[in-house]
Amino acid sequence: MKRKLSLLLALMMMVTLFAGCNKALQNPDENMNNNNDNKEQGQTSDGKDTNQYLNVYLSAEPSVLDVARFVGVVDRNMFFNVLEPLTRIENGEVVGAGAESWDISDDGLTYTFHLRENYWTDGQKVTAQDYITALQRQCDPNNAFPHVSDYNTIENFVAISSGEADVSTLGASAPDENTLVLKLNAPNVALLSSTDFFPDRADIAEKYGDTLGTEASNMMCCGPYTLESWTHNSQLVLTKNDKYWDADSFDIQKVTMLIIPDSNAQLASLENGSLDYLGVSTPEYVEKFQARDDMDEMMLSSARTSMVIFNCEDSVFSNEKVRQAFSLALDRDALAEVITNGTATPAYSLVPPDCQVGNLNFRENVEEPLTALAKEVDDPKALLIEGMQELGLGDDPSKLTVKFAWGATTAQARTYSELYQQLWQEALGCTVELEFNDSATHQSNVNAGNFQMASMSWGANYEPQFQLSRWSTEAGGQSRWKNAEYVSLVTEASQTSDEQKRLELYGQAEELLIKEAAIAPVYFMASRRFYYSYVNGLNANTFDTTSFKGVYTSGR
Amino acid sequence: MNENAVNSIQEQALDPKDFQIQGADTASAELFARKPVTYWRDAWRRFFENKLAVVALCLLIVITLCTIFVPIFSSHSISAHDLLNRKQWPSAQHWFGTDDLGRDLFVRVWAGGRVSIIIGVLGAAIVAVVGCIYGGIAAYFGGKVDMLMMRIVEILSSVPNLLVVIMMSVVLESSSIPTLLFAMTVTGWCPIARLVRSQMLQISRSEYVMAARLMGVSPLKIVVRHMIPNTFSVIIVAVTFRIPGLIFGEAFLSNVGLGVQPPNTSWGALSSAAQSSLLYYPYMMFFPALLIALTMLSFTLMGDGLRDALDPKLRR
Amino acid sequence: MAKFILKRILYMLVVLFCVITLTFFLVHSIPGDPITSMVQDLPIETRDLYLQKYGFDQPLIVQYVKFIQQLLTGDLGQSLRYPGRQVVDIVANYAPVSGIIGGIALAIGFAVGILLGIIAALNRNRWPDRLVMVLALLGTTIPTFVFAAVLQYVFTVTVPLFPTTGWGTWGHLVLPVACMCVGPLASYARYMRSSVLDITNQDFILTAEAKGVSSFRIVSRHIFRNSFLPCITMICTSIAGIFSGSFIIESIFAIPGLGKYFISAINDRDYSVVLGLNIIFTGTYILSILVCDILLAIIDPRIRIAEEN
Amino acid sequence: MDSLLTVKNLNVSFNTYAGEVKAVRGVSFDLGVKEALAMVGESGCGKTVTSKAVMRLLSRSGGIIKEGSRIEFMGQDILGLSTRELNRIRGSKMSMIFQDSMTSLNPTMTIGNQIMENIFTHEKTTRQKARERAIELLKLVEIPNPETRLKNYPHQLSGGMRQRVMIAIALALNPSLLIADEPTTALDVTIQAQLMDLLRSLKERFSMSVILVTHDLGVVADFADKVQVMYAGTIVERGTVDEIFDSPRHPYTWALLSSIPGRAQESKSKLYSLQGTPPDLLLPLQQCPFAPRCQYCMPICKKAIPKENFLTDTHGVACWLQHPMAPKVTPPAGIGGYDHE
Repeated sequence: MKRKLSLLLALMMMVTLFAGCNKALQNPDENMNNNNDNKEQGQTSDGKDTNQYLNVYLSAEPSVLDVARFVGVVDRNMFFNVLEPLTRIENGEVVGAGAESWDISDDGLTYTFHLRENYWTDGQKVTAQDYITALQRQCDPNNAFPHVSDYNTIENFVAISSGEADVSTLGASAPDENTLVLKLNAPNVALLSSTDFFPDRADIAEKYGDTLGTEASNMMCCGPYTLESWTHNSQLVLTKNDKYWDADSFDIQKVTMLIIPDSNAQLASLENGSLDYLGVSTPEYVEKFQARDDMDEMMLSSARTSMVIFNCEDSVFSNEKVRQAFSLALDRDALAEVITNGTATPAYSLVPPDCQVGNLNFRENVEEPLTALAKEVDDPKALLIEGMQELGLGDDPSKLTVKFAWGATTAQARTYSELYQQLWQEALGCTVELEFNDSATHQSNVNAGNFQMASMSWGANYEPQFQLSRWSTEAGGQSRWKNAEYVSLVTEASQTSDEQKRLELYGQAEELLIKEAAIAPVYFMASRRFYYSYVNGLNANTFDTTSFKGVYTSGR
Repeated sequence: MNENAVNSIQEQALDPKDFQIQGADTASAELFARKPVTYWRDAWRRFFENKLAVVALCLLIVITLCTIFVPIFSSHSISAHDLLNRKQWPSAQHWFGTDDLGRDLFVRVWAGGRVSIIIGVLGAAIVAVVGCIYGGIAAYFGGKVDMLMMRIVEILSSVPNLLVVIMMSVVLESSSIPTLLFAMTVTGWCPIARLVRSQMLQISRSEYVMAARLMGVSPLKIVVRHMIPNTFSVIIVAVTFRIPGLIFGEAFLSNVGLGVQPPNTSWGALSSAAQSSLLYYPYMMFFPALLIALTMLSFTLMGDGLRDALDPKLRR
Repeated sequence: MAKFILKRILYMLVVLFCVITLTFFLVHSIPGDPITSMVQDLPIETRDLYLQKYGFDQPLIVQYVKFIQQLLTGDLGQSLRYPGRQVVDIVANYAPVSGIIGGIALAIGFAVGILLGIIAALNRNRWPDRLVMVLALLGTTIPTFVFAAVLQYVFTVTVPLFPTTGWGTWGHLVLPVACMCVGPLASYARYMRSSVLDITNQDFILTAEAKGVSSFRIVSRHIFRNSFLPCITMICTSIAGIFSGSFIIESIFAIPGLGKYFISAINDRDYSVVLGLNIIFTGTYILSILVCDILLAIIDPRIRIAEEN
Repeated sequence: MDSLLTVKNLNVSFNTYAGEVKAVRGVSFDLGVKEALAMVGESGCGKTVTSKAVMRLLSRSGGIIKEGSRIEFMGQDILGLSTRELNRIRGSKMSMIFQDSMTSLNPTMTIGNQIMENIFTHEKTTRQKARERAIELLKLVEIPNPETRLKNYPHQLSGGMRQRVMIAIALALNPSLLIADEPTTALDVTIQAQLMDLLRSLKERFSMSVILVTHDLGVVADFADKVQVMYAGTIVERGTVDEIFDSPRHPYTWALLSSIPGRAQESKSKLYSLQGTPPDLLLPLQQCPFAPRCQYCMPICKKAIPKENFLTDTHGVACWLQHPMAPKVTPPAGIGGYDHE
């Protein structure tokens, strides 16, 4: 009897296992094996392929595709594919998208947008009220929208979000279906270039409630693409939205976005063609792909500055000279070469070269403050000793021990931090201890101020306003560097519409920040993108938000 | 007396003197070809008989000596980096090649060995001792006590290890070797406790354990003297298996910020650092992994040798 | 037997409750909170708003009571890192994926491991024994990510047989399963070998030989039955490990499994997901222990008889 | 009487760390049909190894049957057989029971299955027939209510009953030779007597020849036809049970007989116990192995190995006392004239 029992048990287990396999393999949405793109491939008259599709790399799983609760940069970039914001940035300039045109009042407080005729995928027209619904849901206190600060210039937006004011007092109104009027509480010249206004459907939000934007079927799209399927932590598939007003300037019919966390796996996918293009940094692979004739290369700046921030309330780093010594002691060329294998450019200032002030390029017109400081000071060690004497810590750097906190714990993070440690110890003769925490612990330590030196990186927006304002909060930003002059410079700049004047104000603010060494910029991050030569029209400037406009494949 | 018997004796020339009865000389009866041997000396000799186990022991001693002396005498230091010859293949100057920062891997591998061996060996020992005693007591008492102790083991082994480790790194602040060992073994002994308990359950019913209990021998003594030697093979296999687990565990911990702090390193940390450039610079991964394999091999062979030597049943 | 099972289920619930409480206080006491790990430059007011919404600003005990009440209604709550996703749905989507890879890998590893263990033990100190021991050694000391990286490069780039990453077809299954079955294979081979060696020294094997029983039958009927028992205790703990998946394999092959999800949930301080998944893992772990005890009682008469009287 | 089993010049040795232990050194004997041979001697004298050698069961414990040994059973050269042919004989033509019944039965198999396994190995029968045969066997070995016992497991039975099951297993196919390796040692005296009576009746009933290996002469006296006294791997004295009990010639046999309690009552003397311990089997044999412990030891005994000298065609003694030049020695009081029913 027992033998029959165990045989039956084994059989049953096998059947359930097999059934389980089938069900899980054909995941609920649809069978998404990547090779369904191999429909026959021909060429149209102007050399473009008839079957236009792309397989691209997505850095992480989007958290939630709901404008009122989205969290990270991945979600924001996805919105540009599936929704139609009021304005987009194309070839480095602000252009009309959802809004055909707009006019700003003289005092710069009222913006009136004239909407373009565009439709949601269910055929409903995109109206001004849709854009107002989005703003209303974003400042709704029980959505706890993480990016409230980006919209703080809109009248009563912050007050409503903290529950002090009623939603009706929001400075956004729709006189008629096609015009939207925004009122600001203070002039903000960088409003259109650094803030995104997406539309949202109140009825859809009502229907799906909390699960809005968590599945491909739980959302409504009106952008160039619609989200066809979403296998969490694996891949998203976008298909072209023919109802989109600018549909004919988009050639790509279908985009499959693969989420691949492991670097070796990403490079292997590019090498065997399952990815069409990818940012590559490992030197060996760079040589390998450069040697291939069916691949081309383009440099992409990430508009992100990697830096070391000092805690100005700390006993040692409250002294300016000590901070300057530590900032000047870093060999930025070595760090850029080792950490990013040469893709990054050493940074002697905060604002990356991509930033614009109106139509003026910031970096071209403002000299990097640190190079100036470096000329004045020839021996950082002497400067450090001076600072130590001012603090009454004696004059022997070897007795000084400081702690450098790093925000990652991977093996590579340890190797890079050891390089910083070596550079400081050799140049200044002091002892540097390293502390590793996972990013969550690191962030909370830095925000709470229990650190001496910490590695950090800040992304820039179109205008320097966003980066510079990190240190103009009353707490003095993460460096706790309270400088009234800096705060007034940054605030005044954000309100001067004249580009040249604004540029000079930003320049003076940056010089103050770098000279007093609240931070020590290290390098501007960049990446080297390799793409198969059959892919054309890939966009190179960082701030562009034009989705896959103008991209097409020929000769795949 | 039939004929064939007589003449067969006749052949040898015998003289009558040979036929005086002298009686049994009990002295020579005591002569033994084999000296009486105590259990431990016999086990010790039997262990050294097993050639493989001896080779393994020597290998282990060589490795340990290298980890102690190579970093001291080597010309390269474990932290001096030179950015000129980064990622060099093993060469006359750098026997094990250099890593991302141009540091000599030969020195770093042996320096890292110190941490890994201490953690691998000490960790496995702690886990084994605690696991055996805990499992033994649970099996010895049985009934309610056993049920309770097993439930505790289940609770401890269900709490996610990563959480415990991050907790350790925060609470203990320091990240020296003892804290590392504590973090890894705080719940590491549970699987061995379960294994030993189920194995000892049968033994606790045997006659000699009952006899010992009748004689009033203390439970701990019974567990250590009687039950553990008899489950030796299971324990040895389980312990030698823990060693690579612990060595890689340390690498995982250093990924969470608790492990060994730079510039010091360990085999686990070296192999995980080498992971990203594995396909292009396999030598970075090869030597630490090789040494972990050799350490594990020698412990396994020594374990087998010990088991055969100490297992009373196999005594010839 | 029924009383035995009922008592064990009661104990299971008690253990589950203790684990939940322990993990709750553990997760909430490590530094950092869900929101700071997500948004870099969070102004203080928004952070407080966020904590208020999810009730993290209240004392821990109040949060704990609320959590337990919520739990009793069977609601494991929502993820904080991925707002709107119910933990129950997360498990429903990802557990089968990890379960399949883990299950097949364990099955292969177990079956082949047991076979190799027997072969090695029967040819003690001859070349099969040496070979199996070397294989077992390699299996345990070479880290999984080495196997995964090499297999991935060889079988998806130089010889494009299988898709490099992703999930959905049988092809996606082959390489991850190959990497994951190396571990169990090595440990079961060694473990079975030592267990078979113990049994072959027993006297009843001699009786069987004296009965003229063929050597194949001695191995299958006498040696296997008795040496298989200790392996059952081992298999149940590995069964529990299947669903928690392997973080390394799932990241390298970009597989939407529970392993990666759990580790990133801890890093993101996504409390509800961590607690929810931990309850599922603990539940399966304890259940598998119960199943293995019952299985052991069925197969090993000595324990069954002892349990009955 | 044509001999059922003939063993010629059997040498068995074990390779151990200390060298080659020669457990059996040139033993030759033969066994007729329905004849009971008892092999007697202290533990370590090679009697068990000899019995296992006949069944070729030594491979597992590392015993090596040396060149030149010959074992013939029912006309077949046992040592020449392939394992497959050997397995056809083992369990059917000849079978064996062991000393410790506790560990000699598979703990996870029911008694019924272990008996039926023997039947199925040698005969093609239906499960039902085999089951009936098993019940019949259990009745044969006098185990109460066999039907329920069939489903029991070994650990549920007492020592005596387990030994009976062993016998049932051995007799499943009416073997013509049964080797019993110290069957009664692990049992208490009362059970011992019952078991020997059972063995005797089964021997008669199935006209089976039996090799009884024991160190207890009391058991031998009532059961065996022929007795072989072994010491340090050789046969020092052999003969019919009357010759050995009535007119033993070898000092070692005298020592064994005088340590039987039953006999000492007449002479009221303290029980005789032989001093010293058996020799180490590592040493090559250059002298009479018993010499160091023999009261009647002579210089010749230390110089040369005594040849076996046959007093009658069944009574052989390997001792220099038989030599004409040796002085006449009478056995100690009470030896010889031991009457047995």
